[in-house]
Amino acid sequence: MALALQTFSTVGDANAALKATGTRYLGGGTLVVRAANEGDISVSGLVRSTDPSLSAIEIDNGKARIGASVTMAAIARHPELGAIAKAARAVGGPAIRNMATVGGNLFAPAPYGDFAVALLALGATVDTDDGEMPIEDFLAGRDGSRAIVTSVRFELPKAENFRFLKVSRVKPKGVSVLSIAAALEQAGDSTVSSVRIALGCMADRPMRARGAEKALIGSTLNQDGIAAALAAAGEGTSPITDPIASAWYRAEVLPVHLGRLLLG
Amino acid sequence: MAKVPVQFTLNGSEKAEFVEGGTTLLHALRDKIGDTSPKGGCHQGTCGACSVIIDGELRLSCLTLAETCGGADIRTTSGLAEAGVLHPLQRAFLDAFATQCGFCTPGMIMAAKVLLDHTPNPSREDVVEALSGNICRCTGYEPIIQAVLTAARANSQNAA
Amino acid sequence: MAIRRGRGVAAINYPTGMNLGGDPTQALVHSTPTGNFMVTLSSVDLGQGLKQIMAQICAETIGVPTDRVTIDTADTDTGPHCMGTFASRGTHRAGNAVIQAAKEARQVMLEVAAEELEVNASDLETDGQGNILVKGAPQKSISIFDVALSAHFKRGRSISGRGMFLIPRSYPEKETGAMKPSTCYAHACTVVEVEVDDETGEVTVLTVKNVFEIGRALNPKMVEQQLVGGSWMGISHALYETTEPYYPNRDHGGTDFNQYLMPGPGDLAQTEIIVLERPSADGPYGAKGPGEMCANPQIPAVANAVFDAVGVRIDTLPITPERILRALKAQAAN
Amino acid sequence: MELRKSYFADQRKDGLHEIGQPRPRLDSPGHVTGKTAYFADRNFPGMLHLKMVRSPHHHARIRSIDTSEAEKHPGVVKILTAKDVPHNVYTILILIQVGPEDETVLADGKVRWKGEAVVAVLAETERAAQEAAAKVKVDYEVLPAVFDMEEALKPGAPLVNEYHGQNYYLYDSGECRKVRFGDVEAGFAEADHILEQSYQSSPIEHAPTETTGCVVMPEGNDRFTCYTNTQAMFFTLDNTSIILQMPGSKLHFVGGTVGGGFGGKVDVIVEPIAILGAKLTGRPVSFIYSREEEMQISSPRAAEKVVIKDGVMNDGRIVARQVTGYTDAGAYSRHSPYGAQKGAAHYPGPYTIPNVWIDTYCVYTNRTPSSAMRGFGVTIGDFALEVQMDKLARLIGMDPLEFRFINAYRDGDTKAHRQPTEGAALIECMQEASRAANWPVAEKYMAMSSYKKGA
Repeated sequence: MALALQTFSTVGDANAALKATGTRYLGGGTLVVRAANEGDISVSGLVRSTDPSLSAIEIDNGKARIGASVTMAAIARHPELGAIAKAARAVGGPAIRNMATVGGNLFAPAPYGDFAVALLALGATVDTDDGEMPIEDFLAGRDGSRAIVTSVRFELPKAENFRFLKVSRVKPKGVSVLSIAAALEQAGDSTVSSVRIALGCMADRPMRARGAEKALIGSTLNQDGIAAALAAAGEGTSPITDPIASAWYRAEVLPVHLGRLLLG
Repeated sequence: MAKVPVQFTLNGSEKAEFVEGGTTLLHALRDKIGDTSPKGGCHQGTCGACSVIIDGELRLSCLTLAETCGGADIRTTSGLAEAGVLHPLQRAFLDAFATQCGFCTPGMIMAAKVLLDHTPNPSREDVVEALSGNICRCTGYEPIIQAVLTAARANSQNAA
Repeated sequence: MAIRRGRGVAAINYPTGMNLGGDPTQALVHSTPTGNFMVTLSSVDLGQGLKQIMAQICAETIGVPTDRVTIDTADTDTGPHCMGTFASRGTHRAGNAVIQAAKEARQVMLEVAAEELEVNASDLETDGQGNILVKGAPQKSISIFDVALSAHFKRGRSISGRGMFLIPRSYPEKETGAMKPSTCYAHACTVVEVEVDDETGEVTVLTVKNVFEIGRALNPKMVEQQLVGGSWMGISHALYETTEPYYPNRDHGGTDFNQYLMPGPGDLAQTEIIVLERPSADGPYGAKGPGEMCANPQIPAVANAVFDAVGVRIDTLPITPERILRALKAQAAN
Repeated sequence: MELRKSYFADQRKDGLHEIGQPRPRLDSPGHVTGKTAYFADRNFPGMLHLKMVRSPHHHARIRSIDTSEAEKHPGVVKILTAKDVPHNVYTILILIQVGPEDETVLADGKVRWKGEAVVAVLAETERAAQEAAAKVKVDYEVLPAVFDMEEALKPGAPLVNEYHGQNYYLYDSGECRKVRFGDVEAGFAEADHILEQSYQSSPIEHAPTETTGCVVMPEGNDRFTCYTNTQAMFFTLDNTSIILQMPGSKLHFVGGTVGGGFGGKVDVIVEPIAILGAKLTGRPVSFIYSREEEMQISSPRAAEKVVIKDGVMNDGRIVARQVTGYTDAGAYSRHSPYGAQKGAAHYPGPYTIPNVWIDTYCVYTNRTPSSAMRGFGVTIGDFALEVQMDKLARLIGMDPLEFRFINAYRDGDTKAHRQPTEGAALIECMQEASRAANWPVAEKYMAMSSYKKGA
């Protein structure tokens, strides 16, 4: 049977159609059309929505709301999203960035999903047609999720408070050995007052480095100050093994790269 | 099987076709319309050989469903030369010996075209970034990078 | 953290043509009524430019500009046998067949010209521009255009030729291995400079200086294409490529260009190519096959440079950051 | 690129009209305008798409194959199994008398590697072929598999390929191709140092941007035109003729414009089954590898293991070299026996060594059959040899480049396979590299020449 695409003007209607078995949501196509091309016959129908709110970027009073259909390229070039542009530019090559969406990135399995790593460090809220939830909860339950993601919301960090690093073998466009995002604030005495660190490829989906976060609070960003955080970076991780790198390698170099990100 | 109508502009001329649901733009262009300049190198979005320009943006036709392109302005490498006169990029690829097997070439040229449309005087870094989604197995990339830089210089001299 | 620098060298040779010979290629050449030349083959152009090179070889041999030659290849209904494009054999084997065919056609062409000019064919030469001249008396000449017209419409001659090239097959002696694997060898020496990050095992190739001896650069720009691309592939082979990253374990084989690693346009080393020409005795205009060997010397040169940089030997390909890091940790533990 | 014309100027004829000229490529205008026609750019009305049902196991007996559900699937036109292939067991090099025939076009009773072709489905669309392929039921009894060459060569290892009867290719010289030159043991006995080292590679992929494939059109007169990206037209035609038991006169192959090969398109894999499909359906057939198939199903460069034992003198002369090479052919021969033979001819590298002992083995394991790739039989050997050269130089405290000059072959030197060296140029390459890389060597090395000694 041919792959049928249904287009709806509202998210609600699209969500209703998505309940049918074998139906998947079509965002940028980088995951689902690829799967169909590769012979994944479990997908028999595609649903999409042209609701304009899905493609909107709204910045208001330091808070950002990014529609789920917004592409990585749109984020990378948005004048008020400069702080997180690096994370958007880390996804794919130019053509992929013109297609890949924020919503899709939330579902991308490791080693993909670098932008979702950034969103996790930003403590984003994920809006779906069924309601809102913290990104951590969303990521944990994403495999069973049937509700269309409509947007993500987060407080815009100051550029100097948001750090992002993607390590890849191939430059400038390669998939992740690992990625690290850190949202970090320092007190007047330069000690770390708040921090969220998210890791890509350290599990099958983005995860927080809570051990490292805890160790950083109150410390100074120098070699000695971050030592405890680097030692704790691997806590709770179970890195993936894939053609890019083994779990062993990812675990070994995580503290190295985290250290460079924190000191850089 | 139910067919879906699609209508768009390809290199300036109107096209209307009926395609099966789920047909990719790559398939529609090559097998329905007969523009075989976009190549199917992977159908995974990982090689860039199928790159086309849709409404001014570089896109992968293998991951784009034809039925989502209604009303779009689509450009491919086969439409780049005007009245038999090669586009400066095409000329630069020839002069730089930047093609070997030629299979990646149309996609490379599309990627480079979008770059020069937005960034007429690109740095080497810009060119590297612009070509980064396109795989070439023959050339080692350097001649292609040089061709794009040369085309950019030729363009800016013409504009001056 | 330390970025450590090292350099390594490797020198190699490589046989031209199918090992042990026995690999035929044939060619047919004929002229059209107006003195254009058609080369008929069944050889395959993989992108290396076989068609262009055969056109240049035919043009040189006949004595016309290359744009007067058309290559009709790889249709088994019309093209005579070619064993195939592999083993650095295309230029060498097909080129020799084209030369032989073109020489035969040229002889007919000169005979017709001789009749028109009322001289001996052996007194004629071509100027490479499409004219046939009397040696020592260049004012006495005829264009190949007119010669072809005469051959077709007046003299009833076919300006055509058959070419075949076959190196007799060698059979290795069972106990000693005495054999003749090839008739000519290309050579190379490569020096590579790298930087190795001793905390991550990541390697950056800074410079690659390649010297290749390839017999004869029939078209220098096309030789350069192949050598530059080959040098890139050698670096790729050294540091990136594998379909079985955990060999001999079969798991985690890459299935796309994201997982199958090759250097991207942002990973390019500064690459220098120097070509020497020692014409081979049996190559077409002295050519050897450069297509394969140009991707070989970079691999050991990189391995040697990595050792020079960080003092560990990686004897397993590819030389991944993981292998380097494991070796560095083992070195530190001892 | 720089041409250094000063070397060998006495042997080169310059002043030619077309040779040595950087003429523009006649095919490039087609490339840059997207007009160059590759095989897959031909699309025929009514064309069927062929998809392969492949083995999910590394080694298994096939108890049964049930295609009944798949045959009923909408859009399916024909399903092919081993019994449909006239001469199902073949080997490519049989054309040059290198047997035995050891590979099935479609698996018959057994699969020997994960990904092996079992059933071919021909349908109106790719999607219909994929859906039907999922409905083919194959009942497998999984057998023990062997992936490691050394394990495969041990007694009692699972037998990979019954057509060979043992897990290595049997040459006329026995279990390996041999080269014996001088007295290697005597050489080791006289050496100041002995160094034995082992080198290993894993398989790599040609990764051309255009995947392997063909499009077949029945001409309506019992002839079939096959548009293909094979690297060898008649090799493919003649093997197809054998496999399909069809006179070669019925086959017409058109190709010659290929989107990259690198050795990956010299196997005869897609054409015979596609032509069979066209013959049995009377319809055009397209069989094009997906990228995933190109990466994991098409033949890679073989993994190799190379063990080198050298005897070297303190003055830099290598006096004995023993090389044992193992080529991992995977489950079937394809071109691997030739590759291992080519390795035997290549060792001990471009060096003149008085005592040489070479053994090269072609070993079968339960992995994707390997085959030719750019540098076939030599690339991994060169890696091993040249790393070994570096180690030897450092062992005796000599500059690695100077060490190579001492041992470099020159015109007239007898190689291990007993041919005299002709046309050597290694020394000149190293001299130029010394200059280009600012890696100085002693003046006596810069004064050396490859020309026949005394001439």
